[in-house]
Amino acid sequence: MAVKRKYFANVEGHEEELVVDLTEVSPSNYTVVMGEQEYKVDFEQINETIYSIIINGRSYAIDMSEKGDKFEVIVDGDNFNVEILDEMKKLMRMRTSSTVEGRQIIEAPMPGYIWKMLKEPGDEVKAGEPIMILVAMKMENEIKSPKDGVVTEIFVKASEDPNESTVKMGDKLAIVE
Amino acid sequence: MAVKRKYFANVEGHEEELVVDLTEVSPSNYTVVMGEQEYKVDFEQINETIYSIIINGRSYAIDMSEKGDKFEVIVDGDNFNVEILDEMKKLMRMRTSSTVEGRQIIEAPMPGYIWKMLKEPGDEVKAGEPIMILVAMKMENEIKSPKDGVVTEIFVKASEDPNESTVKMGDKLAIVE
Amino acid sequence: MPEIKKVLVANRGEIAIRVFRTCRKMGIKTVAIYTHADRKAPHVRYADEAYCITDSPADTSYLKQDRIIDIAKKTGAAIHPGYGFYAENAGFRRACDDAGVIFIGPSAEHIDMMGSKTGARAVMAEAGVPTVPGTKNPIRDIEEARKIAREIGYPIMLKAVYGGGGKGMRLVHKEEDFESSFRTASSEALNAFGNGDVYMEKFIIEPHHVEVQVIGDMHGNAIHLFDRECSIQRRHQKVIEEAPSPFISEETRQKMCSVAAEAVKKIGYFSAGTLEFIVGADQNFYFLEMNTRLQVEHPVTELITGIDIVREMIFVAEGKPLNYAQEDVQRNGHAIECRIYAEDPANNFAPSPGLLTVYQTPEGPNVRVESGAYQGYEIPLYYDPMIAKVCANSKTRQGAIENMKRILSEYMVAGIKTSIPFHLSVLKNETFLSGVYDTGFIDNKFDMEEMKRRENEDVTVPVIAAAIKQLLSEKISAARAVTRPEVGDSNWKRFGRSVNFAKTLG
Amino acid sequence: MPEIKKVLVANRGEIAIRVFRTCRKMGIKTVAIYTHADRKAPHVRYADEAYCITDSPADTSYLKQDRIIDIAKKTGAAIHPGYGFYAENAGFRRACDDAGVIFIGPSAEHIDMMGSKTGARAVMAEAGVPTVPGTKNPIRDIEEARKIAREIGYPIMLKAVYGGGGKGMRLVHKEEDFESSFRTASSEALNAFGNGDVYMEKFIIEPHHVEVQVIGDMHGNAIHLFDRECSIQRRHQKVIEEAPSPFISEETRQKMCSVAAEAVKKIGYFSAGTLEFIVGADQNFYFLEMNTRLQVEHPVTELITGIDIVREMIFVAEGKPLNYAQEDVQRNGHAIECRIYAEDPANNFAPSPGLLTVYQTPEGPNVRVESGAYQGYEIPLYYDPMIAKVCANSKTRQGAIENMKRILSEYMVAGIKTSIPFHLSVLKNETFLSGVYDTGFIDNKFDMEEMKRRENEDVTVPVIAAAIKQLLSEKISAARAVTRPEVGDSNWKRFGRSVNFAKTLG
Repeated sequence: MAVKRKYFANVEGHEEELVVDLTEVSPSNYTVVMGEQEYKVDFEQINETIYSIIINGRSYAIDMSEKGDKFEVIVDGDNFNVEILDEMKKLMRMRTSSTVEGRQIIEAPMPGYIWKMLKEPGDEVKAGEPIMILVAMKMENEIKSPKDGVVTEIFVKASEDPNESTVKMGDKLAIVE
Repeated sequence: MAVKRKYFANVEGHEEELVVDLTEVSPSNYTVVMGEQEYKVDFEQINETIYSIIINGRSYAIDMSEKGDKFEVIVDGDNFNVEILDEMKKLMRMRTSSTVEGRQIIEAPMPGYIWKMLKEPGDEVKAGEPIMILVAMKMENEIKSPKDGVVTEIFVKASEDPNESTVKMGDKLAIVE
Repeated sequence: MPEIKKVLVANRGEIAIRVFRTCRKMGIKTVAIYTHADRKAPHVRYADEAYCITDSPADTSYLKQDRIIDIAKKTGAAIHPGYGFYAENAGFRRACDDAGVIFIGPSAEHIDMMGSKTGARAVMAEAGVPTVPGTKNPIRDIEEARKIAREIGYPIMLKAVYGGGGKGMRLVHKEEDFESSFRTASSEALNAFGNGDVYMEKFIIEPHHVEVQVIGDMHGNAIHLFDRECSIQRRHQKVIEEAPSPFISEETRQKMCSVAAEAVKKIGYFSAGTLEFIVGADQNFYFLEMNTRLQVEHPVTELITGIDIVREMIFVAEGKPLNYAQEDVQRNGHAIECRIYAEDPANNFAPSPGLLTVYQTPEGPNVRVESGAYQGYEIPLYYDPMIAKVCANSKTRQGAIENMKRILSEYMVAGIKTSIPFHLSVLKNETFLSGVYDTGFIDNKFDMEEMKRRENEDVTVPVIAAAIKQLLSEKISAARAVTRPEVGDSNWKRFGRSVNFAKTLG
Repeated sequence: MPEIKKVLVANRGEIAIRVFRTCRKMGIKTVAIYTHADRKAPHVRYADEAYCITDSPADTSYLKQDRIIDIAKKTGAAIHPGYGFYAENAGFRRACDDAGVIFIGPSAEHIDMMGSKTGARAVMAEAGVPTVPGTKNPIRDIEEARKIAREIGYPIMLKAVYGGGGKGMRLVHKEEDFESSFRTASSEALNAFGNGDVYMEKFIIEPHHVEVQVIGDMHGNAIHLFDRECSIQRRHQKVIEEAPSPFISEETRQKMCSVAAEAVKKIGYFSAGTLEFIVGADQNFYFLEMNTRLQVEHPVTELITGIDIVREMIFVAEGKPLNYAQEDVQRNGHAIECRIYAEDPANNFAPSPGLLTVYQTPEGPNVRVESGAYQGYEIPLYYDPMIAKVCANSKTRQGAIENMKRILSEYMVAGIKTSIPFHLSVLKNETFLSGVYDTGFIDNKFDMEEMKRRENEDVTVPVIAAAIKQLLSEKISAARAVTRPEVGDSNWKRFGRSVNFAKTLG
């Protein structure tokens, strides 16, 4: 029995939401309808992040990482951030998306260690003002406030010893409200 | 608290059994006593089968695969089959090793497919006589009886269609008694 | 001829990728074909387009002439056959012509002409290329035969016309033995095959397999790209090749290469081809056969001449003249190729397909790797066991050998066995190092047992490694046992249960 | 000097491996040093011996002079410094001498001599090498200064002696502007730095960074190995280099290379070194500084000359004469190097360390990769972000560029970002393709936005890929849910529990 799904795709930098009708014909073979077009797709995973995808005869070796419903897809050197939602998730997203505006969670933009802390919880900050300094590969990177506001929480400690203040990419660093 | 073990090592092709006194000093650091010698060992796994091992300053990139208590170890292109037993297992091994002599299980020496069956259960065979033919990479390989006796069981089917008769390395093919 | 804007390679593995590399460099689009079994082969991803030519996983054959030509037609691609499969198949070439698809290779007539060994030798003899002296006619008159034998020069080989399997064959070293050898050979042949006819051929002592790379265009130009030594063979398959041959003299090289280029020009051959010669210990050379395709070992020639042979083949197929005149072709240094097979050299070279759990190809200077594999790839059972070719080059032969040793020492393959240990043994062999080795090398000069013998008999390192691994595995099992819900169960009960579980699986 | 039988490389990453490669080829044993953070770095496994030089993971520094020299002494190894760390450190060189350890590099005197830029220029000027004309003395007499300016030739640059940050600087294009420019510069300097002294220097229009590779021995021989163009720089760091320079004329090359070799001979310099020149649009060249070490970009020189520079350095350190006279050094073709950094070019080249989940280096012809990484390697935070150098060569510059595009297209790296997309953009840039680009290339001729722009705006392929991946992930979660023991639980309860679990972990 063929598995079918209807998805809604949003690509960062593209306004239009795309509707994707997906049918699994057999393991690794799919039919996709987008807009007026139908595509025959042969999809194989090669290793951790590389996929071999043949769409109507065109062969692509793409690099794809998944974070929840978001996918970073690299095709021929071009980078795309794609979000794939089903109807249910789309509805939930619409209901909640307007509430988190004021509170900004700052995440580590790269792995490194927190070398210096410039603000404390309670401090006022302007948009663009540095809150701490993250060092990666001998380079200092200012972690800036995304908005005017107050630093309400800081989740990390600074230290000149990298082992005491290492952060991974995406680690929560601070909250500005 | 340091973890300690006493092991008994047998290397294929070497008569002498070696006694290995192993102490884990810290994660990835060990002290090994064998014979009169003491070795300081730094042991790190690099990927699926490659290990970086530094013994008293000598650096080795070795390839090691584990099958139960048996290890295939490749050091600088040399292949060693090593069995590592603790006292308990050594005792059990001594008790059971003499009973299986007469019954020989034939395993697939390589992956491939069974192209032709030459014997049936009940057939008498001489040592060296082919029981079936396994094809791998276009080459035919005779699967021979290890001894004079009777084929008591055959676990595989032959077929000219590789998909119907594929075997993995180590798959049981037949029993000669 | 129209310009080639897309190329379909009617082949798989490393040679498909090798042709695609030149296309990608030239800005030519590429088309791969594949079987179900080869869906994850790297050539499928390397190409711009890829089409499956089988209907089910049960069919593993690439010999799908109609389908392949149909795909080429639909995609507007020219076809490069690689080697094997449809290379040297005149029927396929004709079918391409009929379908209006450009075939990147020689004409059907030339493929046919070289398809028969005796025909090829006749054509080449006519074009001035020396062939092994002798006569295919049965000996009738002993005096006459003795005279011909004298002209050919001893030793000569007497062979039964209808013979085979060594019967009715006699090696004759000097004239006084001729008559008696002839009589015994003839009588043996009569008894064995019911016919006593015997012919004679020059016997080549310590034969070397040396070949000359040639390429011609459709405008009557033809050049040689020097020679390759291919005498290291196992079961009549080449395993190590080098360019130039370390054995032949400069004079022999000059003669052999120019006679080859001249002959190719004379017969109007176009595209790449190879003339195989047998060369005796006395440096005399004789034409054996001509391969009307790109050879596996073409990279060593590319390394010493700097010429991309596939690129020239594409230009020639477009009807363009060659980019090089003979005087533009310069030799530069020395190159060696080792063919890496998925085989276990310690176990009589048994095939060793399987999953590549580790696959790191060598890097650094003076390396060329052409491989059809990657980490995580499962080498299929159904095709040639060659997974890669590794080439090393340097200014001198000795430098190339040193580089090759360094290069092979960096090649990390786990999950399967490869012929790398075999190559490392050859690279240490004194006869090989001397540069004077013939096609009997593996049988006469190479010690298979030597290869299996260990460099180092000391078992300290493997024992330490295995013991630590055992300790780590025990710790992991212990940790797993603790987190199991059935901690309360006795070990014996649990053991019994897992045995039952295993049985239901079996 | 005794023969070198073992080499310790006082360095890490790709350069340690590159030196080890030559040693392995020469049959010289190798010693690696490493920090706790670098235990799994590939150079540790490549060497025959490896020693940790740090006491704890908190210490990530390789600057452990005493320990390193001690290890070299105990193991009987000579020391090669690579580049960075102890390369160009005269104190380290002296400590080696004192400990009786052979240092594979120049003498302490020559390192010192070239350590100061002004000192180096004085020495080189003395040895007949042109330096940037001008005077470091403050201008006191305007008439006198005007005269000197006329000799130097316009445009000239006026600079505050105690200045910095662009203050007190004036570019003067013609003599009639000299006086007013001098007055404003001087007054600006006085206001900014409390001192109005100003000096002048020739202003080089469209400056090119071209360097000459040299090598000398202890017997008074010194040769050049031609030039390299290194004008593609980002934040004063080279990112792409080529040999030979496509910009300088044959006449300039001849002059620059021979003046460099002559000067090196004159000062008695031995081992490898590089003279950096600034070359104007008018092809006039001026010495800037000399690097007394092996450069990152030495492979392009090796590719066009066929000379292994590390091998020569080892011979020289053994006291042997160079293996080449100047006339033995031939240029052959063209080579380009791209430095691959763990950086995100689309995000202002922010460092991108992390785990290499996929790492496949390019293969095929005309490639040289020197890399210090492997699949499964976690690139440490503490060191230089360069993970590999990739070189391409060919007979022509255009061929080398085409090869490099093909090569970079095969480089598969996942888990981190790399500078590969940046290189691919440069390789398409018209100014780069013309071969006439100066050190202002990235600022003036290269469009960073262009690089971020996509080749293809069509989102069909990424959307299809992501949608199928989403479907597969859903199927996997569904399968997992079914096999869970808590199937009976409501989704809400389960959700609550996993949130609690996450909190206890935090």
